[in-house]
Amino acid sequence: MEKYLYTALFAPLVSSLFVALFASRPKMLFTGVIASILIAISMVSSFVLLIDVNTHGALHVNMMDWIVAGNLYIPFGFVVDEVSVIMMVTVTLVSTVVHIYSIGYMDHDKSFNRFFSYLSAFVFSMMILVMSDNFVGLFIGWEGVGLCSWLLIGFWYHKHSASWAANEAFIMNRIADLGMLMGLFLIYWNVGSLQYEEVFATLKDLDSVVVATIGIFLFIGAMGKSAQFPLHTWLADAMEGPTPVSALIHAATMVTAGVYLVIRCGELYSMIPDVGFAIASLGAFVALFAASMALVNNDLKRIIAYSTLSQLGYMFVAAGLGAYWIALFHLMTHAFFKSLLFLGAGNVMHAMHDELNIKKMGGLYGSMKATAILMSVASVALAGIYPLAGFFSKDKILEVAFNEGAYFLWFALFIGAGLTAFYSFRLVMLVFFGEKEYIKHGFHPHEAQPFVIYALLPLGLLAVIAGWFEHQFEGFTTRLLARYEIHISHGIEIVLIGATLCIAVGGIAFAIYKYQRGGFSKTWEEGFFYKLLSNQYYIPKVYELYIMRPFTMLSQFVWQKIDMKVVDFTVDSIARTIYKTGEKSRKMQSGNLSDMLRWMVVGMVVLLVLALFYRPMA
Amino acid sequence: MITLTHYLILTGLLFAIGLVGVMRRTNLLMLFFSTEILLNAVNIGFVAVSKYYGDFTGQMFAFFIIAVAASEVAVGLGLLILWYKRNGSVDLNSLQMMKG
Amino acid sequence: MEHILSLLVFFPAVAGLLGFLVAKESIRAYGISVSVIEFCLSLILWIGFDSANAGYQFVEYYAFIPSYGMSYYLGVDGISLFLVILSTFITMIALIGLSIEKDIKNLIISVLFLEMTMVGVFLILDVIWFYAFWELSLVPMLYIIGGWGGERRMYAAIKFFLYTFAGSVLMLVGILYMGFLYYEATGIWSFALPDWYLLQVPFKAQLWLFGAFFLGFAIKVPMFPFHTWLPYAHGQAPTIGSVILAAVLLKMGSYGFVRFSLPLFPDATVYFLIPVAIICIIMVIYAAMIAYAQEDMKQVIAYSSISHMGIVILGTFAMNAEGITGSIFLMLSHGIVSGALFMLVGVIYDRRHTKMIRDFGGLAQVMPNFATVYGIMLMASVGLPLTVGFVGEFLSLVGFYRISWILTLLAGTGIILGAVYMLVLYKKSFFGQVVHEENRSLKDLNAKELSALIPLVLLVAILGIYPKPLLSTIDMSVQKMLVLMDQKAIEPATKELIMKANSIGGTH
Amino acid sequence: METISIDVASLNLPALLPMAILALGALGLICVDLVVKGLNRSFLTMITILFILLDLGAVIGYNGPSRAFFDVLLVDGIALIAQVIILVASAIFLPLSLSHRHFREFEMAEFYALFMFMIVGFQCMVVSDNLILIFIGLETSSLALYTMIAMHNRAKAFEAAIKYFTMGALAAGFYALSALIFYAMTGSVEIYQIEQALQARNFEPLVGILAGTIFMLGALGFKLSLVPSHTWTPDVYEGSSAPLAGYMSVVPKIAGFVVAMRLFEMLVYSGVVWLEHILYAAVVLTMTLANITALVQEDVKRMLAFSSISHAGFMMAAILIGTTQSNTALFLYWTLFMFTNLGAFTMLWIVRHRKNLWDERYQHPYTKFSGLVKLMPATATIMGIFMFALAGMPPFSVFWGKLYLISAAINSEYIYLAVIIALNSAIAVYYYMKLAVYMFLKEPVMSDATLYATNASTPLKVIVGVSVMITVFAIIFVEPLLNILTKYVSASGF
Repeated sequence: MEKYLYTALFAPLVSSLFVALFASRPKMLFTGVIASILIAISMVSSFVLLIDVNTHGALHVNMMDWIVAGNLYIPFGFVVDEVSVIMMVTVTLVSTVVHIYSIGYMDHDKSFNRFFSYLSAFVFSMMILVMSDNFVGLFIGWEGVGLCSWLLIGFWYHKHSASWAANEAFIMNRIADLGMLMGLFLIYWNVGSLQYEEVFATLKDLDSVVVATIGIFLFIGAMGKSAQFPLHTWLADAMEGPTPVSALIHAATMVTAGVYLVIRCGELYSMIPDVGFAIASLGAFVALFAASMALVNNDLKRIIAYSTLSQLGYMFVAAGLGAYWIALFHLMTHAFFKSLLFLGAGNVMHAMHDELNIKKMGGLYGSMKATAILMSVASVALAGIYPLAGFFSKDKILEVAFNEGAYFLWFALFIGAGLTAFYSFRLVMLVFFGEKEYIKHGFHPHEAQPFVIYALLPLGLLAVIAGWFEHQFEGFTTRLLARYEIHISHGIEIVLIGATLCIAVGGIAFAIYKYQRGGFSKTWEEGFFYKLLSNQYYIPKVYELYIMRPFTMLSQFVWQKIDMKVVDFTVDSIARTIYKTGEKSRKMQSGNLSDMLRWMVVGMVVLLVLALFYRPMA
Repeated sequence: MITLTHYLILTGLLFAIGLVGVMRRTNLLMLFFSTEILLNAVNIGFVAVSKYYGDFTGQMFAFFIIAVAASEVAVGLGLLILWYKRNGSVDLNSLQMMKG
Repeated sequence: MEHILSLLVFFPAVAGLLGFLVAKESIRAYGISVSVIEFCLSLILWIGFDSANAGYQFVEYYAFIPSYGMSYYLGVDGISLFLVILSTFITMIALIGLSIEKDIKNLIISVLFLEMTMVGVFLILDVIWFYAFWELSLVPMLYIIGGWGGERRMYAAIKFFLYTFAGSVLMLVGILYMGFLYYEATGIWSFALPDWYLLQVPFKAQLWLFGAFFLGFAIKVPMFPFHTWLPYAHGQAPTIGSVILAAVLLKMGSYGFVRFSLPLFPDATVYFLIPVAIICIIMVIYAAMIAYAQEDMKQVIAYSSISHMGIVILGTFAMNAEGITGSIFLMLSHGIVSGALFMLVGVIYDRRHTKMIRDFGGLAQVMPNFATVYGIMLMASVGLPLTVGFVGEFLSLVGFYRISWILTLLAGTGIILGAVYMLVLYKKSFFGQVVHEENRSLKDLNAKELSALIPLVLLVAILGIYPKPLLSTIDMSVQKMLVLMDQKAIEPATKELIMKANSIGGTH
Repeated sequence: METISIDVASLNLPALLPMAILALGALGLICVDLVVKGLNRSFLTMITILFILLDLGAVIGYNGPSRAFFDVLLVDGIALIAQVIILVASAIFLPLSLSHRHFREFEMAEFYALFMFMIVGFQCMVVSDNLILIFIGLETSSLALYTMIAMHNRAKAFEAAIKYFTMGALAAGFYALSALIFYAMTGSVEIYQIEQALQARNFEPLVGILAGTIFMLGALGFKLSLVPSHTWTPDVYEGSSAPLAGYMSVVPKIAGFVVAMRLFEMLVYSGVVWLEHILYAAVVLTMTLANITALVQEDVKRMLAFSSISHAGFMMAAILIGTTQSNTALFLYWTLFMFTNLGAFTMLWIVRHRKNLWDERYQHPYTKFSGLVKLMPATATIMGIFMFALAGMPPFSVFWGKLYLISAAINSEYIYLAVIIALNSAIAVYYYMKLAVYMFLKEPVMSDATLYATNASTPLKVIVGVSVMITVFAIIFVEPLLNILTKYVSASGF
């Protein structure tokens, strides 16, 4: 089975390196095709591994040593177990679709080849992330996806906003990475190893404070990658990247790496329920917080991005409350329908010549039926309507929250579900139905190429059916992950499901009702809440005003005032003082013979005086 | 009674006079005289001390000093003449080409 | 293999002397040939090196002034081996990428002499000779900066020279005092480092001696607040000077810490551990901030060097194998990466005759290969895993975490700030539209530049993915040194700290 | 009258032989010159060198008792070393007369005779601990030297000679007074007897002893150019020809050091703490002030003058420390310094041009050397080596002397002194480097390389070659030199 493992892992790398050879050349179709094929091979291998793990259990290989120093031993080791194989399948599946889709989407881009190189490199990094058998290996992938995210967000580097967003994403992630590194250091110095197996085996012997600290540090890492508050601003800005990138990286895979980390460290987090609860609370907060921002945004991609953020919050609630398999389940289903949503949005953008303002769209259903249907399906799934995928996974999370007695969290998520339904359909309505605003702006929308639509079909299918495998999924993953027992009675469960469904349907209905009549009136937009939400709670502004600018000013100050005017000046003035003393002492050398003789005599006299009055002790 | 102390005081006084001369005189010739006074002051002292100890070393030293003083004068005057021939002055303030 | 170390040290110097006779037209080829041969010699050294042996190998000993304990004593161990290879490698690369035409003969001869001093510093085990090579390295560098530098080259060259010289004269006093202590303790004069290793220095003397050595090393590294010569030197030096300065000369200082301060004065090292660590953290953060504020591309990299050297020193003072091995590895990686970055700045400077960031912008469109190589080096510089930059930084920080988590956290902000200034630099220079017409017609990397840069790129990747051969060799010698430090320690607190730093468990 | 009968054997005349050889040589040369007109300078130079070599042979060959000639002569280890240094230095400085251009003084036999007399004077200073003989030696050498300076026959040479002469006369007065004080207190002019007598009276009255010491310090301070009696040095060096300036920076000082060593070590060793402190101050002041003033000089020769003051300060430090190692360090340092300084001054001699093309006043302003490496790379490199060697840059000659000296300071717990010496070398490196900066880093002001070689001749080139070899490969000589020096220094009880 090892060869499947290596195939799954390295096919994307081969793809990336191969395509990179043509990176600076003009578009060559075969690069996209070959990349897609290689990623597909990786996907097939992943499925083979899935079956294999199901029958034979986990697979663990140690490829080679990496860092060996002192007591520290870090190999390139890979593990394919119930969790990682699910991630692998999800990642490769979505990646394959996105690769194929991109052949169409990037058709006219002059950096077509480069795009595929980066995209495949991302898949490779992601595979490393999920397959590694130790924390540092995970960190390689972690940083690798960060790099690829940087490259891909800033793919159109001639755009200022794109490169700015890329840097923002990278730097914010770095902040979190530092937390993660600290966690790794702490683990190392307490366990002496960074292998998952050894770490989890030793955890129970450790001081609970240490475990909690490790948990917090690792979660800080997760917060960056999964864009949790307050490190969330990069995600919305990351929408500057090409849409396939948003679909793959910023919806389906990379941003869920944080959730994956928490799930992977389930054994650790289950020892520290308090930290877990804090994670869940933050998750619930973000779920609501992000959803609220999605309500008013007019940017097609940003709405979906906020939705992603909100869903990540759901995942963290589940993971924080110890329902790891449920978090993973939602992660997977979300990957399917959210990437579908993004890719559909990509189609819309293409049709609208990269216009993103949904207020300028409307009535696109007429010209792009397939896309409209796919996106509607994805939205329904996202809203959590039975029997689509989102229903099964999201409802489970609400149940978990209720089950844990965290009614407040449950309530937040409950409201969030309603908001989700509303904004999803606000988007659908504004884009595909209602007035054809685009005509005013002179757009001529057209449906995407057929193969692009076909490529989306598997995702559409999965968005519908993925939830049906809930029990198989539970059975499979809980072989490794902790089981989660739901204690609440069946009746209450039914009531809860009903309530959730109601609010979701209510949200949808309200959106349809409202936007068929042209939406809210303009006066709304003057309101405080609207402004607050549309300005993202002014958080980016705060960051700019109170972090970036002061940092820039402080840097300037440190350089020009401290380094130049104090440190360097001191050094120079020492030298200058010595030199000036030289100029002064030079006056002694007047060249006048009388002065010279006087110096001699004065010297004698001074010494004589000293001889009389200066009596040092021996 | 003139004792050794008196001679030594004389030596000291003469030496001081010489020193003042060395410091104050700007005429090179007078300057040389001052240095001669210095040496001769010491001579007096040597001879007196020599007498006091009944030891000839001091007197020998005095003779040598006289000899050295003589040659000094010879060299000094030679230099002085050279300078005078070139500059027409024996003022030591004219010796200020080099400084700094 | 008997005299390979002497050969390594003096081959470039002899070649430099003979270089006077080579015609100007072919001096470039001559310089490259010599440096390639020298590099091959250093590789042969590596091949012949027994990586299972932690002690000194290929030892050459010749008592030079026996009555005063001075000897010609060469030896190589895991700590110095790769620094030697780094020196020869970087010299070779720098000469390959050399684009200066003016007085090239003098330049190449100077570089060859410089190579002798660099290799000498790393190979010599007699402290007086170490000092000699250490000081001598200043002279060719003075000439290189002052002779081929920018507008304020005199100021920069003189500042560099005087500053480092002033630092090292006090080190000389320290060396001689140490020799005296050795004489007092044993009745024999010796300036051989292995002899000194055996000497337990009284605590109080350790403190003073540590201070004296510290000054010499700290100025060279350069550590805050002794760093201000560096931006001038880099800002004004020609590319080859910056490359060698950043890649190798700075490493002399950090090498000095590993070679001298730690094993000779373990108690003082522990005593001064926290103050030094705080200086390191200041370096990391302070230099990173200044780098962010720079307008000159070369200055950014110059300050980033200071920032990275902060981590190197921090790792050195971690007092455990992880940290010290990591810091030595980081020296190597910083050598490769900063050398490459300076070379890249040189590439653009050759074309545009400016280093100001505002004069660039959109370079990625006109010079994609250049942008790619730059990007790779940038990622290595910010310590991306699987590049050479990560391994050393990670190990250094891991190591120091055992000493203090809060200081490690603060030092870790370097990885954030590093990303900030590097990415901002990259964005400003390479991204966006081409706003200056002059930039539109820039040529991408030519064959010469590629032949210098590609080896660096390959090394960045290879050593990032498979650092083990280096690490295990370094680690062997470092562990031996740690055992020695533990044995020599006088204060119980020192022993305790070394014990703690090298054991697992009980960290908060 | 009682007949004075002296056993000739007890006079131990061979001890006088070295001095006699040169004195006779000098007289002979004058006589020959009277008879034969127009002797070529090469003949004069070579014959003088031969006499010096004979003298050297007599010095080295002497193996009689250390006391001789009414116990006036004291041929001990340091006397031997000092004489060898003096003679070797004289022998290698003298051929500088054979420059390409002809200078009047080198055509005259008197110059060579004076030269030999001067050497006799120096030898008298070092082979005696009798204050009279030292005085005579001092004056003989000084008077000869004044004359030789003046023979350069330039206005500046006269000025230099007069300045030197006048201050020398004052210093002679100080010397005589000091000798008088010691004589008055002890009834003796032999240093070892003075020591015994002082110890017998337990160093009382201290003020008297201090007064004597002070005037001696003034007198020797002039010779050794200690602050504040150093003011003549730069002017005299500037006014003299380069060979003589170089010579003055080495030989008179070594003679002075030996005397200072004999005198002050006796006092310091006897626990006159006051003197130790005063010497300490003088040493620090001399090094520092000279170094700092050297920083701002515009002329290389003046800079070298100040640098030689500062080097003398280092040497005084050795005397202050007063251990065998430090005294050995003094001789080692001076030997190595001698060759380097010889090289440096020879270089100045070579580049000397008839007219002051670069500056109205200075012959060797820094600007003269601008961009020399582009015109004459070898000359520039060699000059650079000499400069870095003088700066104490390893592995060149002076470094080993400095190393040994600092080590001596440390070994005697003079840590601060060691640090001050070290810091001073750091300051000093600036002005040495300044010349290197001019030569290597600046653009040339003249394009004609021949301007810089108008005075070059084969002998000069040979001398430079020898000194550069010795400077660069000094490390090879250090060990044997150190052994010999240590042996002789410790044998004479220092």
